Amino acid sequence: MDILITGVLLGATYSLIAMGLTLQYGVARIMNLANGEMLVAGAFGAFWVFTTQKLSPFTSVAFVAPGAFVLNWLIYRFLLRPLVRRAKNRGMLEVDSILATFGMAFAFVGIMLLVFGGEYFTYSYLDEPVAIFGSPFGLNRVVACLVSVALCGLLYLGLNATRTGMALRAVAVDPAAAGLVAIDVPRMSTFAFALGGAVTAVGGIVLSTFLTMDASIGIVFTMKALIIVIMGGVGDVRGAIIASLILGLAETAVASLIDPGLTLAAAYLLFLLVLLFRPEGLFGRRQS
Amino acid sequence: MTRRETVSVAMVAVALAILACLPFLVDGYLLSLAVGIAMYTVLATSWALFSGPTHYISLATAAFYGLGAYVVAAGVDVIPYAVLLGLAGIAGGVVAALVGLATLRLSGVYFVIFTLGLAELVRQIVTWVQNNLTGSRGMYVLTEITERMIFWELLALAAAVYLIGWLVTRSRLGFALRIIGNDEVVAAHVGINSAASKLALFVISGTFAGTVGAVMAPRFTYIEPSIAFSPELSFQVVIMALLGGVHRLWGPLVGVIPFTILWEVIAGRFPTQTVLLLGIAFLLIVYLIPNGVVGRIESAIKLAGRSVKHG
Amino acid sequence: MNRRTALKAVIAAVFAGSLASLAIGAAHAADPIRIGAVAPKTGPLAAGAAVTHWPNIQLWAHQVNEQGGLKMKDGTRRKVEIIEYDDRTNPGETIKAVQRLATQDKVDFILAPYGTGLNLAAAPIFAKYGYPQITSTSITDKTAELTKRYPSIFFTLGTTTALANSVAGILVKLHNEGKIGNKVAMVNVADAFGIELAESARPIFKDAGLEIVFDKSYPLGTQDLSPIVKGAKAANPDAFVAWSYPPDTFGLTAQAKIEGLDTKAFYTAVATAFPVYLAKFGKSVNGVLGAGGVNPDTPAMKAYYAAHKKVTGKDADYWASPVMYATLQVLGQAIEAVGTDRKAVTDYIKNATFKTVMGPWKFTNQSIHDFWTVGQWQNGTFYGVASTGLSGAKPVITKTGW
Amino acid sequence: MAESTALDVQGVSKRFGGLLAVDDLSFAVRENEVLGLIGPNGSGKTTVMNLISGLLKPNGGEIFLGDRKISDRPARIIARAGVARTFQLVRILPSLTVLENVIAGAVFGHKRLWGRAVRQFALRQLERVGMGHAVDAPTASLTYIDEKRVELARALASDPRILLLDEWLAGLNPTELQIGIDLISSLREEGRTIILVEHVMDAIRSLCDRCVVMNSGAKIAEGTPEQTLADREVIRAYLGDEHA
Amino acid sequence: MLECRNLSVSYGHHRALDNIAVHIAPGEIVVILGANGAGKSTLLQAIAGLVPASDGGQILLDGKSIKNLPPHLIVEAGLALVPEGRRIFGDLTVLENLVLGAYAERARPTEKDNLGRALTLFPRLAERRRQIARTMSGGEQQMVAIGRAMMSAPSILMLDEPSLGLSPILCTELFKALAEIRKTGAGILLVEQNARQGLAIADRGYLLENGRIVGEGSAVSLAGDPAVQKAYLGGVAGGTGRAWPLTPTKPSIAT
Repeated sequence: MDILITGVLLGATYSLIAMGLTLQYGVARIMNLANGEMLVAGAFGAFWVFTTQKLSPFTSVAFVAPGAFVLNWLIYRFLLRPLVRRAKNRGMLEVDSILATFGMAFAFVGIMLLVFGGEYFTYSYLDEPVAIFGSPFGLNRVVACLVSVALCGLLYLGLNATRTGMALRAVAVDPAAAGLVAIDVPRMSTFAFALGGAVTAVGGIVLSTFLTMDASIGIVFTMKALIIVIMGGVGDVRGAIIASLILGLAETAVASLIDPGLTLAAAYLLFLLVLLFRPEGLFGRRQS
Repeated sequence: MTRRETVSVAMVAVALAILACLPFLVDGYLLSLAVGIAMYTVLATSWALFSGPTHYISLATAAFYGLGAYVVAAGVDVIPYAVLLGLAGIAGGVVAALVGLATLRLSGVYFVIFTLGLAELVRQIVTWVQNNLTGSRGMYVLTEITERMIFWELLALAAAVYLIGWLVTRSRLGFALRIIGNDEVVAAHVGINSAASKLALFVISGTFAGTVGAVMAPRFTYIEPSIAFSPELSFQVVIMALLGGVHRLWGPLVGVIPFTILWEVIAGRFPTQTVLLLGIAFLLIVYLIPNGVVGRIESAIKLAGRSVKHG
Repeated sequence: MNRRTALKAVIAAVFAGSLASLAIGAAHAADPIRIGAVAPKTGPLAAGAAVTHWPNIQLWAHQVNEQGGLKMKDGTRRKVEIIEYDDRTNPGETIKAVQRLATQDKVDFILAPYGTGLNLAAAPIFAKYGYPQITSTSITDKTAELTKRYPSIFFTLGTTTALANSVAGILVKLHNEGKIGNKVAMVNVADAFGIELAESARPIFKDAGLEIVFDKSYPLGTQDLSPIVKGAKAANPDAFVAWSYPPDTFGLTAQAKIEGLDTKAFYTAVATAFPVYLAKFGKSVNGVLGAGGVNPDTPAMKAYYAAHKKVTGKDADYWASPVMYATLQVLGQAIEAVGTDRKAVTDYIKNATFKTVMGPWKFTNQSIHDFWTVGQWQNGTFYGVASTGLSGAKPVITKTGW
Repeated sequence: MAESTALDVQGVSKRFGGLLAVDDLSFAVRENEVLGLIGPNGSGKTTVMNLISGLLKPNGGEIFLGDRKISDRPARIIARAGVARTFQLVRILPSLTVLENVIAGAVFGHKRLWGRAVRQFALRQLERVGMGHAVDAPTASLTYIDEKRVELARALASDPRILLLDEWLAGLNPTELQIGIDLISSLREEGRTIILVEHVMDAIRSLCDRCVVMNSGAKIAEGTPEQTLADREVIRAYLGDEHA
Repeated sequence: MLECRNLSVSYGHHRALDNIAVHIAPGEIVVILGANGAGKSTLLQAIAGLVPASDGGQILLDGKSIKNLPPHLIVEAGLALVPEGRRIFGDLTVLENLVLGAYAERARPTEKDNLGRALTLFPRLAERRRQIARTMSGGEQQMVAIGRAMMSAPSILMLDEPSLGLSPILCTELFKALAEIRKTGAGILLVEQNARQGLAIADRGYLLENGRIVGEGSAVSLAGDPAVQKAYLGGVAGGTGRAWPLTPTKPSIAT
């Protein structure tokens, strides 16, 4: 039972890391290697609010979310759209966006270093036990799980029950055809990228309540997010959520039952196994 | 061999001979710069042997490299260094074979991300073994090997990469890989064993990366997992190769040299803003040199040819 | 020329220009003493360096220059100029940067890099060009072999064996006093330093009569440490020892609080001595044991902490910060005594006694053998409670809940 | 036995998820025969081609090439045994030249040439399909119909015993169609066995010795074109009344 | 009313379309005939905004220029394209595909009516509205593509080889459906290799060759023209074993 709850809590953490990238990669088709930096920036927003303004870190959503949205909008509009335009096919765009966002990741680390400094930022918030079925769990992790559920639910509903969501999915499936049904594809892609960035930054806020971060740590989150997105199947929100949960449960089970030293190895092994048996990810579609 | 080929081979041999004299002329900083260039040349060229024709972007270089370094670190006190170099190459090749068997059927981005995770996986396993089984107390590589010798070893490896690359391009294997890179379904339907062909090249590039890791290990004295398996290395190799161009054997080289120098200039001139400027420089490269240096050179040659014709 | 080509031309010009200047190097008048510094500003070790490394360089240079510079033998004063490079936590970069400082910038001295791995990677270069390398953040058990190999390397922070020994000593002492039982839960981060410490500790703990009831490692970068803490708690230990790195030191402590892992002795290694540890956990850290420690009550130490806060705007930590500062003092005093001849400075460091913030320092076999090994948070300060021969240790207290 | 069996499909089934694309299908192709595989869209014709060429593996049943079972072999082995094909959606190798595209067919498969020989052989195939003028052209400059011709030349370059043509004649105008039909007949005259999937009735009538008609994955008729195209069920499911 | 004047398209140095003039009135079916590579698809793509048209020419929809607008605005203006290869959203359901067809502002008020009409026209789609589109057969996907285009309430519907790869029975059904659509008042511009059936339902036709209009006339007169018969309607058997001609036989028609 403990393993189950701990695993779900960790899975929720992972889904917060990966949800934004699912939108950015699934719809806007940008494999954003600077995604982790956006998360760290969001986390820093929360840290700043908490330590200097003495407010709940969650109040930072008020400026982090719109800020990240606008920033990512601009990034896509001015830095990535030229790449989308010049790419002759999806493969070229993939290579170009890997290269460009890798450069961006460097630049972001540099900027954050300037703005935030290089130290660890960590603080205690909701750092108290809450009992679930008699076992103590960190309240901040439980809250993170709830936020994650809410966020995933909203995204899922938004994508499946609204006209805009349907348009986003159409762009994900076939951008050229989407233009033929009056969908403004560049605008939708930009929107998806910006929304993904905002979701990632909000994830950063939530994670900062229990993870220690510094300006250089973004790459760690990017790697995890990439693995989850790929494991779930590109562009599928459900897949990303399931993959997060599987990873969370597997890591916790291995840590509790076998050896904590093998948790990450087990996670990568699992990733490999999934790809071996479903090369297109859990919910992915085979490219024809 | 045609006449032209004979000439090129001779030119390469002469160039290598001249480069081999380099350590007698320069020392210290410039030599360490040369070591960096030589290292990335071997890594990027052997990477491009596999990834150029097949379009499989492998981010696993660090896994093989780190493994090679660890082979040396583990055995440096008991096994002769030369043997270790061979063992490291074999280790890289064997792991590449295992990984290749499992993953080379993955397409596009799935392969990219898996290889990215691979360095992490190998690192986790190596660390766990180190922690639980060998019980070693840190990995020291204390040898008498100087930077000069490292440079020569790398140069020899570079010669080997070019030789193998040249042989592959002329062979059926090279042609098969180009077809695979275009369309694997067609490849299968003209009778190509895609898996074996890709595996062969992946193993070659893994072997080289492992050997390079072993060559570089004495330079670091102390091997840590986070350093031996740094993902940054994998990315840099990919970027330099793509920057140069992967469709020519010499392509990665013309990427490695300007890139190393540019990064060096930035690191030297702007020490407090290194990372920011590296990122910006990087973006400029991606936007301004979309087809790689080779693409630039070739279009320049074409342009020159045209103006000669017209003039 | 259109805009695009113009832009490219500008870039090319900048590139060529900087390349030229790189080759020529900076060969201007050597009025100030030029000192190179290579350490991570980015990468995995950057956050640690931002706490213990860079601020002390800033502080020391500020203090030296404010008083007009170092007072040379001939009575003149020479200011110091620091040339910084970011090695991005990449040993290849460290090596290149040290080479560049030595042969291109031709600096007078180079400060030791940050961390064990990067220091050892650079050691052959320091030795080759005869630069003294006074390390402050490298801990190794190979001190004897390394100092023999590299005649200008100096170690000041201690050895893994000594750290493990002291922890065992404290636990045994508490056990003998009847304050705790002898069951120890031990975890370590599966990275070089953590592995080494755990490896040293196992036989030492055993010999000391302590029973290790839980012994697990976890990978660097583990995001959820609760299975570890749950496992440790289930073993029902009397003491908890974690050979941990900064992010997991915070994570383990937070998790122990949540899980109610209330051992009377609770030890986490690196970063326990960081001010941010106190800031994060507040009063509940009282009684937590950690690596390092200082004697903060000496006047020199008090002045150091005040100055650190004033000049850098941040609090110094209670382990490596003052040690790092002390190595700078050693370098400064050696230069004042014998000038900028590197050979002479190295020899001087080997033989002289220095007055540092850590107390008097005298190197034997290029190492400082008296150092703090274990500290403990007591009423908002991290006091040294065990050392290898230093005076001023506070008595250890037992932890009474979170 | 005057006519031996070149290819024998025995009770083959293929399932995609819940969809049964090919349902217990059996037919045989004789040496040097042109067999038409026809049927409504989605009836499983292309899937059958994919099963024969080894792109897909059947869930049940077996396929024999002569006496050799090929249904459990990978595509490359089947290709080496002398089966070549074209694709419904043309698959040209974009970064290779036209000639290299054709050479690709002659190096690794049934025919294994290398060096000068392969070049000359490939040139002959290109000339045969009327592409002799575009040997060194980049593939990007090809029109759709040229791509089809290059693809056929690539298939011919392996000197196949059995040639699978998947709607190779689709999208041709009448003039082009006639030439295409002539070309296919000349291939048969060389002794090759050909299976074609087509919707173009003129081509089926003039080329095929026999037809197999599929609907919903199953065979609904088999026989000469005249017989099958007059079959009531074929008319109902495939041709519509106007063509009857 | 769609009208193109002096429309040209170049790919690099290659001029794919050269001074094309075509027009389609509401309720009219116009077929474009031509050999492969003549530029038929390029013409539709240029009108739909998928490839840029060169300077100088004009594309007018009801008098307003739609030249080189982004594709989504052209749909908004009332022009829908069923592209070659269908390009439906394979991972979405049939219903979602259709509803997305009405994403244009102009189509939203009449979305319900149009959906009803599309489902009446293609009853098969009504049966399978929850099915994931990619799992349907080629002909059914073609219906989805046409239905989706109709959902945008276009004044002009363009179809690029809709009968390609369809079985004879589906072809017949398709052309019946086009005749039905015409009755709603939409103009239809059809590129069709199946010239016989194309001309059978068309009012007028254009002949396109090497990027130029080389002939134009009523469907009846084109169908009766011997050159058109020879080049596009077949029936003239060629000899065997001759070399493949580089260009198809030229039809010449006075207009």
